[in-house]
Amino acid sequence: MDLSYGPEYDDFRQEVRSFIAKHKHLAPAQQGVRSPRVKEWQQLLIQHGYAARTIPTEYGGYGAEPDILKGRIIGEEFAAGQVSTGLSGQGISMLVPTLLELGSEAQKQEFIRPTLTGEFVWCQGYSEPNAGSDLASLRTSAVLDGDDWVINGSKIWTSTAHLADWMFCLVRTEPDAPKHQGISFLLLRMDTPGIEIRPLVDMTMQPNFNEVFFTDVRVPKEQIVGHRGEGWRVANAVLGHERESLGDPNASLSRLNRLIHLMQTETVDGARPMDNPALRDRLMKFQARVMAMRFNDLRILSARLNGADAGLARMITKLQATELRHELEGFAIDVMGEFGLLYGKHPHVRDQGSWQNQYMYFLGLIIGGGTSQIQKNIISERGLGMPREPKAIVKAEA
Amino acid sequence: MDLSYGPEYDDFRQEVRSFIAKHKHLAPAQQGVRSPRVKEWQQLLIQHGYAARTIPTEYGGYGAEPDILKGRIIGEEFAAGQVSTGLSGQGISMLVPTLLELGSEAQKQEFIRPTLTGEFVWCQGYSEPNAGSDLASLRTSAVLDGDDWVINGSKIWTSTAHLADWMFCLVRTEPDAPKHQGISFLLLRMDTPGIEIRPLVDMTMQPNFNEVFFTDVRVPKEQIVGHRGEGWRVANAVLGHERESLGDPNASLSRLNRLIHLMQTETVDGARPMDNPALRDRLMKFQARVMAMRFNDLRILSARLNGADAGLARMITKLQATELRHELEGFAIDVMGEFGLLYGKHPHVRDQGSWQNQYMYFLGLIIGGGTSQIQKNIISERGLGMPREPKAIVKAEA
Amino acid sequence: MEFGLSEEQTLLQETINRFLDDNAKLDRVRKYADDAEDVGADIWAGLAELGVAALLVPEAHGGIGLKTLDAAVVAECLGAHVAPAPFLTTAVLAVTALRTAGDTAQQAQWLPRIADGSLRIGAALAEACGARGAAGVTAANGKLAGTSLFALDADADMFLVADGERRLHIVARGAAGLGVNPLPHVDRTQRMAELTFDSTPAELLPGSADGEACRAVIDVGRVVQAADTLGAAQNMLDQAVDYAKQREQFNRVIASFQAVKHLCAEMAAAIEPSRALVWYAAHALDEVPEEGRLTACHVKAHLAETGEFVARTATVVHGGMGFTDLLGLHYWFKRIGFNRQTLGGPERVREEAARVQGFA
Amino acid sequence: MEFGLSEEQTLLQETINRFLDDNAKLDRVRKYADDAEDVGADIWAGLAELGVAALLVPEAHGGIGLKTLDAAVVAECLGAHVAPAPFLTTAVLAVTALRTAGDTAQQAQWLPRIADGSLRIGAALAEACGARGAAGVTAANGKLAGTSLFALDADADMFLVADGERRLHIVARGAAGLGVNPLPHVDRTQRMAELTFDSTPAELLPGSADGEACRAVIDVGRVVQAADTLGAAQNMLDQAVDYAKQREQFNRVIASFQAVKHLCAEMAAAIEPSRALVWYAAHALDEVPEEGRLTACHVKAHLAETGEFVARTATVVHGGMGFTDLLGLHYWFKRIGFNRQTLGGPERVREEAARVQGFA
Repeated sequence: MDLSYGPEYDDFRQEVRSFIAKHKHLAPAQQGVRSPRVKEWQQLLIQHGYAARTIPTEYGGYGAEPDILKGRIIGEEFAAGQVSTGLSGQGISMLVPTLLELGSEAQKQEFIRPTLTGEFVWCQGYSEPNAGSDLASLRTSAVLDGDDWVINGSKIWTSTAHLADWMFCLVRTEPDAPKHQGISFLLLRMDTPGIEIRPLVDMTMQPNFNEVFFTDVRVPKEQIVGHRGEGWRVANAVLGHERESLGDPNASLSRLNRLIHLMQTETVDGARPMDNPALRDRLMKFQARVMAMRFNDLRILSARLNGADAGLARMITKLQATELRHELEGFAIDVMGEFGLLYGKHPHVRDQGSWQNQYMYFLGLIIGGGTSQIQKNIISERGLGMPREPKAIVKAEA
Repeated sequence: MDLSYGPEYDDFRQEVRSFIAKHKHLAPAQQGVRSPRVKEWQQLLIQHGYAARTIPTEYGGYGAEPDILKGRIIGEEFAAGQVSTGLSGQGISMLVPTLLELGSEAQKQEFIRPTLTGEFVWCQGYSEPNAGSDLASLRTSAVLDGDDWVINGSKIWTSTAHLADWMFCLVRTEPDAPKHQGISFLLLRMDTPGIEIRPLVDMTMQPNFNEVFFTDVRVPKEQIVGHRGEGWRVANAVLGHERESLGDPNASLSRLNRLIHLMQTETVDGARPMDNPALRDRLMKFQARVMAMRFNDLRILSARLNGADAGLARMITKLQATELRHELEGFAIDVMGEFGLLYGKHPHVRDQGSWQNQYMYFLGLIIGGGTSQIQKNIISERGLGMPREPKAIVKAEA
Repeated sequence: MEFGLSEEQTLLQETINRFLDDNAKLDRVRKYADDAEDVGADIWAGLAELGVAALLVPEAHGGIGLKTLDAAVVAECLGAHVAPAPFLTTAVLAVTALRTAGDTAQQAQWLPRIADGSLRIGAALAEACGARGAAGVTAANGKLAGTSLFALDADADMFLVADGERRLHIVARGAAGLGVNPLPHVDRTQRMAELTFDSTPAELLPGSADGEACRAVIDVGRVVQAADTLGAAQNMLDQAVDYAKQREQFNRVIASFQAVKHLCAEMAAAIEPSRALVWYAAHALDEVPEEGRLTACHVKAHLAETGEFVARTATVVHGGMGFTDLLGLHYWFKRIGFNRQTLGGPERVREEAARVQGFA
Repeated sequence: MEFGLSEEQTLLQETINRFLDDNAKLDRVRKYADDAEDVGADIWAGLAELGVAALLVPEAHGGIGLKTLDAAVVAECLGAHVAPAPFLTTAVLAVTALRTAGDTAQQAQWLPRIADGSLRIGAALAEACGARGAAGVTAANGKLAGTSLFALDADADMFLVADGERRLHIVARGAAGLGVNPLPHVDRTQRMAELTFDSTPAELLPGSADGEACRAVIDVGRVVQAADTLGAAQNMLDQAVDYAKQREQFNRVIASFQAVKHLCAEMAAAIEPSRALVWYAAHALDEVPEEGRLTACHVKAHLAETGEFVARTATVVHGGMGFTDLLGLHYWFKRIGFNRQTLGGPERVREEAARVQGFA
């Protein structure tokens, strides 16, 4: 057990700190993907290797060797300094790694650099209204007509569709192939005629997501990544990464600490919630769970550093972390009572209504990105080696 | 809403009370099925209609019309007076109703009266080591050879096998029929050659159950109830009754009250457990659950009085009541700390170790008589109308 | 012996449900929630016509003179429909306060107007269920001063207000020095406001001097609110089962997956005993007074827990569709959440339950 | 950066597990539990030969001088095998007490004998974790009086005893006025006794005067006991998964039913973060002292909850077979139950965790 990062990394951390101290004034306060200030900041970060760190220089990155600890140190220090880590989003986190692994040289040249600089903003088109947990049953079709794919169908849960220049998406191109083998991975411009975007309001009452409808949308045939029918494999090259990112234990810790603050400052009948032993007991249970998830995360990190797979410790993360956050946010509402119900703009609203917002949003995350039910299937089958359900005698598909 | 039983029943309750007051001194203190005192008491109860109340007089019963409230009043008053309600056991609770419904006249004549008087003690032979939740897959076979069934195989969970004169059991008589249609319901004497009984110790470390092994056990062919292959139907005529009896909410209430007493009398660091707000909060949760189950039970009673089916209220009883009891007993152990661990004979042991014993025993009941998993299948399918799992493509049976 | 609803109560239930099926469809509830149209007044007028406003008002004052269990029946219907209606406040809390603590003149003045649906009285009782920070109301010489946070029914014509001694007062909306500041919160089907008082004239309900009337009002409110949660929870389960029977994934309706079935079974198993507890608690308030307060506390806390479990689980069964606004499932989710926190959260009412029994 | 076990620790784990696989098979544990054969002494001798008794003893006193995390590794192996062994008491609690509070002579006298496996010291600390009724020990002039309930390791040669001021004493089993009354309890793999003192000569550990040493001993004990629970829970999950893969019902192995799979997944999901917490809490006691007490409390409470959940769920997965004595699954169930209550139950240690942070 050694929780220090070692002298080389201590030096690196100092470098990061100096950079932040020196340039903090240039950092954008808000995330808006189109703001020039955000783009300039992103350029500066890439220059210094704090963004696009491991992307080859030929595609616009910094070209460093992958180093998990350095990546983590950057994350830690920027978080500590409350400074933006530059552009994020599905283009950078998902498409770029996908292209690096499976894109053609032309695609890499064309798409990676403008994605890194924020010139191309992307959205992801995977889920469909009837293809959620069973993503591979997606029905949006693309038919080759001359030099174009012609797309019809719809996508849902496309979070940044209304802001995006481009979409990377999965479409069914081989209707007669087995369902996982009939899918292709296409890139398309969001201003292509025939695309309609409708905001999708969720229970938080915010349009965090969109639906996207395709009517005879024509896309040049070379805008496919990988071969026809290989889309499932292409998409899965980076799917796992998304699932893990849902369970950041440091975010849970900072929420817990905020809750502790609330319990020490609010009063009910003249006493602080912290003075209520039943609430205190619940708080302590949460603190132990948050701790356990933090150390579980260190265990995963450690495994990655050793090039090993953390196995079950990794597989249970999404399930446990989203449920923990949902319950923790709900507990805070209990602590505040009616104050916890307030939502919207009003001086009485605590913490901008974030407890209610996150209580609901994390229920969404329990469901999204592989529901807890699907997670438990994965844990039991891949983690514990239990058999898949026997193939059912299914009715013929409608 | 009317929780009174009405004047007719108030009178009846008075009668029962007078009987108890007058005869209490004759009641046996212990349950031993072979004790003459128990048998005499049983006779007295039958005479006055407090046992075998609705069994026709021609078979040795009291011959009253079925009256649910009177039955309940008898139960309530005998419990309040802490007086034995006479013989119980699977012969009286399961076999007698079965014979009345589906036995031949000869079988009724032969078996009911001696069962009611305690001359015949019965055990039940349904479950097998490989047929638990999937009872219909039982393998113990009976082959007709001349005038006898010849039985081979084994049974498990036969609670009174070591005390019983007779067993009623399910055996496979039609090996080629579909599994539910290949079973017959036989009656056999426990002293028949070829029967071996082995006590089955459970986690409470008591031999509450037995295993029974059959090697070429010969049973006269007329000792079948119903026809060949009808055994599943015969057995299910009374199975439902057993499941409901596992969830007596009044027993939970009396355990809860005992626990309250403990919380007010034990001390830890000079304070009573009741003075610990975290424990008190847990107690209050249990109290609400016990209340809810008691009123749920009244709702079921009320439906039965109206000849209606209480539906979901009835179906959830076994699941909820056994889990509640298990958790309640476990909570009492938490309240007592190390005192709660003590088990066996010692002056320090609280309540004869019943908290540990029931904590484990009710875990057994969660599993037995239809595990919680099977209960949830039943609730969702029969109660909520959700479809059965699609038939699986199964491998050929070994 | 009859544990359950009478024929009249079943009929009442059917009548109210039929009315709400027609008049409080989700699209109308949405309009109310979005402040697009005041369907609330319309629904309340219709309910009043059916006698809902008059339910607990004595016949002598133009009411029907029914009991808490009847009110629970109505609340269950309202919760099932997430219907906006000042039933809890006007028809239950205010009527109970006037019946218990109002003098003859006050009863004669207000009860008939409540019964005919022309008077809405909100309820500012939050401080009697746990006063936050410096909030609280003091009364002297017929005037109120201070603040009451979280008054229920921001749109009422008058307010029932508990002061720091748990005495009850009636304040007209137009009274001098009264501020009514609506509070934005998650459940848009029930409106809440902060009330501020500055030498605000108020009429004391004289029978409330010892605080017991206030407690009795809260008891009834907790039971009726628990019934509202029960209705909402049952409806969420029904929606989840229906959705699961239609939704297909992996070439099967998801209702055929054991994981989904078991979630639904667990919801049913939580709801059924809760229903019996709601019925009994309502019955006890009128007929078994020695158990009334205890069961009122328990039903409030227990339904808060049942409700939270069902709200979450039914949403999960719906998958992504439960998270969106498309089906509007969140209206039920939020109603249950609202009922959990108002009139005393679960830890608080459990502690009160312990206190009632001398355990704390 | 390395969060996890070192190569040496993995090797230690393998060595202990191999030894226990051979020497603490369930049939031998049963003999111990049934008082049929003293396999306990035999197992402990073997473990001592492997250095387990000497693990935390400083090298200067003939020990190996390892740390809490190494002890946690061993405890996990012992829990996994439900092995009877006075590891927690002798090798952890007594050694920690002597190291922390013993003077040089005491250390020299006892530590080498612990290290070579020839001395077993039980631990009477229950009153320092919650004194029941009138139980408790007073010390004056080198003599103890009173009662200590629930001493761990009834078979020890000496006892570490906390008095009412949390000072620590060593009492020889043969000491005048000492009564050792074995207490029958559920977990037959760990023996417990009531100790009575009547002017019983005892040797004070001089460094324990301010009670802090006693607290430090309990901290280590809680962490090591949590590791024992972790091992037992992991083993129950392993047994459940193996059993489910073999057991057939409805023509399928039950491991293919979603309900059974999800129960197993939930157990794994509870165990994995618990393991990380055990490792960290053990590490923190030695290396992050400012967090040591807090994480010791949390790991004790959290593993109590994880353990209870897994013990119950793994039994349910086994169906009736889990309830019988045939597979002996209940030995693990009861070991987890024992660990939950001794050295402080979950509510108590959570309250201590709050107190450490100034929250209570």
